[in-house]
Amino acid sequence: MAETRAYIGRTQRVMLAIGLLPLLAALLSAIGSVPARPPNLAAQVAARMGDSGVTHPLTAVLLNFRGYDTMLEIAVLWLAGLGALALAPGPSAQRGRPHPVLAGLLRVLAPALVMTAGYILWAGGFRPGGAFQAGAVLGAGLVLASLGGVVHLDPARGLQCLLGLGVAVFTGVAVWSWAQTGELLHYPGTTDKWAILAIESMAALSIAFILLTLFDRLTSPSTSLSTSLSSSPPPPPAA
Amino acid sequence: MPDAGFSSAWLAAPIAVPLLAAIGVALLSARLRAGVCALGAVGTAVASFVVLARVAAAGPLRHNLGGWGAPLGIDLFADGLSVLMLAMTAVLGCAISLYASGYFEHARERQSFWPIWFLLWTGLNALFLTADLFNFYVTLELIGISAVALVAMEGGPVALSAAVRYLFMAMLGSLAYMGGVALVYAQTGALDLALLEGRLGEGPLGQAALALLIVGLLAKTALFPLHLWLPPAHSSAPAPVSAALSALVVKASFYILLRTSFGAFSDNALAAVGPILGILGGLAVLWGSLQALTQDRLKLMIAYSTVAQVGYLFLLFPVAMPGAGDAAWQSKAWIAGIFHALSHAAAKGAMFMAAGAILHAVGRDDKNSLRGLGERMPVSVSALAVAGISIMALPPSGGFIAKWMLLVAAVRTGQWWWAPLMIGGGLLAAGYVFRMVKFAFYATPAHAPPLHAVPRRLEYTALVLALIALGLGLASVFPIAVAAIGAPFPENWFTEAL
Amino acid sequence: MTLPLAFDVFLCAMLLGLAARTLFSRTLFQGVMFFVVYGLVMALAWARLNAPDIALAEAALGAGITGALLFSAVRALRDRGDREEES
Amino acid sequence: MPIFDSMLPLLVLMTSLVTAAVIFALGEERAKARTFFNLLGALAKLALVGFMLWGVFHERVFETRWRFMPQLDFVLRADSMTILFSTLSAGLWLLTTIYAIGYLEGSPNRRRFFGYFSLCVTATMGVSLAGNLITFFVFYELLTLTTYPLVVHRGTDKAIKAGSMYLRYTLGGSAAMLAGMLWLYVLVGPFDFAETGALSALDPRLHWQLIAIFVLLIGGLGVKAALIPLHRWLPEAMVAPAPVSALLHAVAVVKAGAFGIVRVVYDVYGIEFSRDLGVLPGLAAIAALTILYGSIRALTQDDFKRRLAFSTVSQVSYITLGVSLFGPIASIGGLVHLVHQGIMKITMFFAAGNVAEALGAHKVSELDGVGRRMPGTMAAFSVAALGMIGVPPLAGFISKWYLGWGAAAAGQYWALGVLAASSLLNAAYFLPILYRAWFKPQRKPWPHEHLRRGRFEISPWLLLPPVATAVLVVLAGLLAGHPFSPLGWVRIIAGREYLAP
Repeated sequence: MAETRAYIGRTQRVMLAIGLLPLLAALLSAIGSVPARPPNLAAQVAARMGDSGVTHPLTAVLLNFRGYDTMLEIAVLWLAGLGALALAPGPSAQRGRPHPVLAGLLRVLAPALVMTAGYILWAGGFRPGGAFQAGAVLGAGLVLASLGGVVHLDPARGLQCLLGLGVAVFTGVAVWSWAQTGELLHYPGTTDKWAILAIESMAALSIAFILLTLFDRLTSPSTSLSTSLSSSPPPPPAA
Repeated sequence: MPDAGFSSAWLAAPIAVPLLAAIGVALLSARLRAGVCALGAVGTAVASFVVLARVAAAGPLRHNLGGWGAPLGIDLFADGLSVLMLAMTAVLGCAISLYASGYFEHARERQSFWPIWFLLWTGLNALFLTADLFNFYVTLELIGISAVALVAMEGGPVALSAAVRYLFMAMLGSLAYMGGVALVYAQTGALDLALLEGRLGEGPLGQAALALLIVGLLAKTALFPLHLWLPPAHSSAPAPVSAALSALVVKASFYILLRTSFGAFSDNALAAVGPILGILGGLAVLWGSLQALTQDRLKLMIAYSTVAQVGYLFLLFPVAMPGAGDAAWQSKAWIAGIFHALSHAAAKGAMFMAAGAILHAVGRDDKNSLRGLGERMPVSVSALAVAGISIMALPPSGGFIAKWMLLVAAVRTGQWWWAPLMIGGGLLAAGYVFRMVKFAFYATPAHAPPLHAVPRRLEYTALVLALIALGLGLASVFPIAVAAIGAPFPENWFTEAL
Repeated sequence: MTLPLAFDVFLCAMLLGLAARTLFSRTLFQGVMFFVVYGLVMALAWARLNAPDIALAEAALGAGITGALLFSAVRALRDRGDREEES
Repeated sequence: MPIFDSMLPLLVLMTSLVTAAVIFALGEERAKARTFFNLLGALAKLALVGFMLWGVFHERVFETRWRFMPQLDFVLRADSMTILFSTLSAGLWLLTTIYAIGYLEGSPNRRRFFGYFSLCVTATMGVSLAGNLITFFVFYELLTLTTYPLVVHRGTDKAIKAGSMYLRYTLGGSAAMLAGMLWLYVLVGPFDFAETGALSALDPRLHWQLIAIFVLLIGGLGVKAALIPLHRWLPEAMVAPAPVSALLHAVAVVKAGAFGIVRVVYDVYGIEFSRDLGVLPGLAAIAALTILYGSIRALTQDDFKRRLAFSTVSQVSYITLGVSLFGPIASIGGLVHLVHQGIMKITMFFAAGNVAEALGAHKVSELDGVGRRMPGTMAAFSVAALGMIGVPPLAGFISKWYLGWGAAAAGQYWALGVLAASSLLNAAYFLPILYRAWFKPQRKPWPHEHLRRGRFEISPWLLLPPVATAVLVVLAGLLAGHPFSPLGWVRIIAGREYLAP
């Protein structure tokens, strides 16, 4: 890219590489000294599983023990969607009629993907799965559907609400738990399972639509991203 | 911690309020936007200052999120350093919000700016209120992604290519940091800083972890020679975003480094890293200043000035590290660095805001378009000049106090060679600031095109911030006393001084 | 050599080989193809590492959506090339 | 300490700081209100300083103090030295304000001008009230920054160039001063200005460091005091409007430098300790060279204001010379010249400004017959010029008399030669102006004459200040024996600065 060269020259890149080489060497040498049985928190997690409302340790860590991290991570994902919408606020591209094979495939695949996503979400409580995976699968399905012209992305308020749903519910639960117990994200009594389920399902929905938004905005020919990045280097500002 | 009238859960308020504001402004109808924004900004600031007042009165606070407690859960933690950063963010945040409400009044960006901006604010507050290595990573992501989105928001090719470069650098930095955190966890099984005390950087594994952590953070702080992404990103963003980036965002990763290095680093590691950081900081001062001296565009000059000023921040490491000499003075160097961060935030915010107002009015920001602006936009030019005083570290500005304390500490601990660098850096700063400001003092050219009307709050917000940077020099005792709360140095070193 | 170990070694070799092919492929289209295959093999590797959830996410995101994005980018570049030739 | 006594120094600063704020807040076109607040501020300040004078005479202590960084206090304190400088500044501020109001009538950017003008006076008062080195430095730098907009006020290429040069010199000087201050602080810790000095207790093995610090500090202060070779900015800064030149030369910038040298020698090092360190002869030599150099350069200047500027270079160094010739009598001569040079030089700049304003005459060669055209202005100028030359019983005579006497008393007879030579040169470059003004007829029309309005040769706003200062020149000489005259006051100071009277 021509603009890139304007800021980072070849010598600078070489210097950067030379500077980073020792780091790489240190890293490689250090990998050998990772302890065979590293000290970790698995035992503690296992000990407190009973209090977490779920039986799968990963979900317990993500949604309960370190639920705060996850809340912020979902905010990060939301942010990605918001950023994509900010870049290209216009309507999405009109895709042509889908290929008949694709259309046929969609008819079979779409319901299956929705089912799979739902199962993965529910399974998260007791075995590997959860909101991120479910959202990813559902998102993939939505992308397929949009390629097939079945789903049409409309960057209006409805979409805004879908994108923010996960964060909103998570934050709402956090504030609610604060009001109930005086501690943020401390789910009162036996509500933990249901709180987690509410958060996970809404987060999955949001994640799916965030993925769709990202895909749609970044591929739509109307976006400023694709036009500007592929245009010739800009004229110098104000000669 | 039962305490009449104050629960430690209030620590979450400065995080929750802007997050709720972001959600509200994105989900509610456009008619309510102005109200939600105002409420969000003021509410966040109030929450931040409540925490500040509490910590100032009762010492460091800790809150176990979800009631689990470290190491299993995540703790929110606030000491003097945290609340100072929180207060800095609150002041700048309110100023930026006010400024942006004028700057984007009729612009397309007014829809997308607000939720992203409040998420950025959430990320900053969350970062300053945590003490968990992995949670730092999450907040860094929140900050980094929102910063990139804000840079890209303007949509022009210059802004976009700057944003993409920024994104790559932020990603690489995150990746390096994340790798470091993974290695730390593999070695120690802990992520909370209090549990890691003095254990970072031991053995080859620890050293590699530390190297990754530091490189990641330096890339995000834009310390020379990892600064290349900063000038294009900071100069091509819309003015309120530039202000947020230079004043706050670069401080976030610096804060992590500051917090981890004094406390979690082992003494040997700090002694090894300190001089390197100092040398890089010194080079940044020289390189950034010289580059700023050759820029012909106001915003680029200010951006390069940030490269230089970030360098000053890192000079505290060699002076404050253990074994550097006179122990009582190490704590002063540490505080000087923090104070520099505060006054630079106010001054740089003011400069970018003033530059934004000028750009708004004139349509350009090359030095010749500044001619005669002293008469036509006196408030903005004054803001630029007054903020410049703090950047040049002339008295009585906050920048001067910071530099003086660092200078004295450096000489007292036997590292006098930082003195010529810092004094020379001040002269260079005077050079680049006046090189621009002097154009404003030319008489207005006869053929000067008329100015676009600028909302008054743009100019006055900049001026108020500049005056805060100046006034910090006369009222430095309170912030310094706050910084001493829970500082990683013996308490009597502070009390004797204050 | 037991069968699972052999399979793991094969996976590792595949991953390295596919990464290299992705980097050094002659056309962008080919590179993206290899990238998608790489994502699928990576998903297998996650599954072998006892992380079926990550495997799922890798397949959906790494191979699926990212692949689709890259393909669309290749198309956009080709369209642009056509336009420039015309003009 | 009563609350009023601890607030008074701050109040003295506030009178002009608040005035500046009010002026900036008023619109450009609110000339009447601006004039009112300007004069109100100046009169209030004069009254407060008068009260302070009376109090210090009766040994009352006025001190404002707060901690502004670890182990360092921000100190404003009125001691006898302060009174000397702040009375001069407050008095001349009033007159210069009156003059500037008349001088700038109808010209653009007056809000900016008067705003910075007031800030500049605030900084000058701060310089005089500073109770320790760091507080002094704060105001010394503020002075640099607030005078810059005044120097470049006209906004021409020439003005901007002169402004850049001014900044290069002064900021370079401040870097040297900062380095010196830092070194001193690290060596001895925080200390306040104290009569008879604060450093003599230091271990003699560290004295070489004190000498180096002295060089750095004087190097920094010497820029503003226009010691050679650091004087070059001063003649260039003449592009500024006349009231600014008047202020720069008589009160603010140049005097702040000279006053700083006085502070460093008397109240940081202590005059006797300075002698023991052996730093005084070097300082005296530079001062003497500057006196001669400035006078010689002034001889050949045809531009009226440039001639006055080089005269300033020369005359200000009298102060430094008086300080560096060890002995109470020479000190009296040097210190009293701080005031005397101020009132004489400001008269001259007022007069030069009047001539330029009324007749457009900027060159000495254009002054033929100007005395008959502007008798009041030129009479004031003549009094000041004769005073500079040292004609009794005018103010300048008193200074030179004490300087010469002091040099003789200290056994430094070479200084007598410098004084005599300088007086001859003074006469050589001032008397021709007087001769042209009074005894030569007007040869050609004035370059750019404004129409005469009213009864006087020029607006009374412009005529009153030079006449008033000329009267002061006469009074300072005639009433030198009175305790509240500059000389009387300086004698009190000298009595306090020397360990053994």
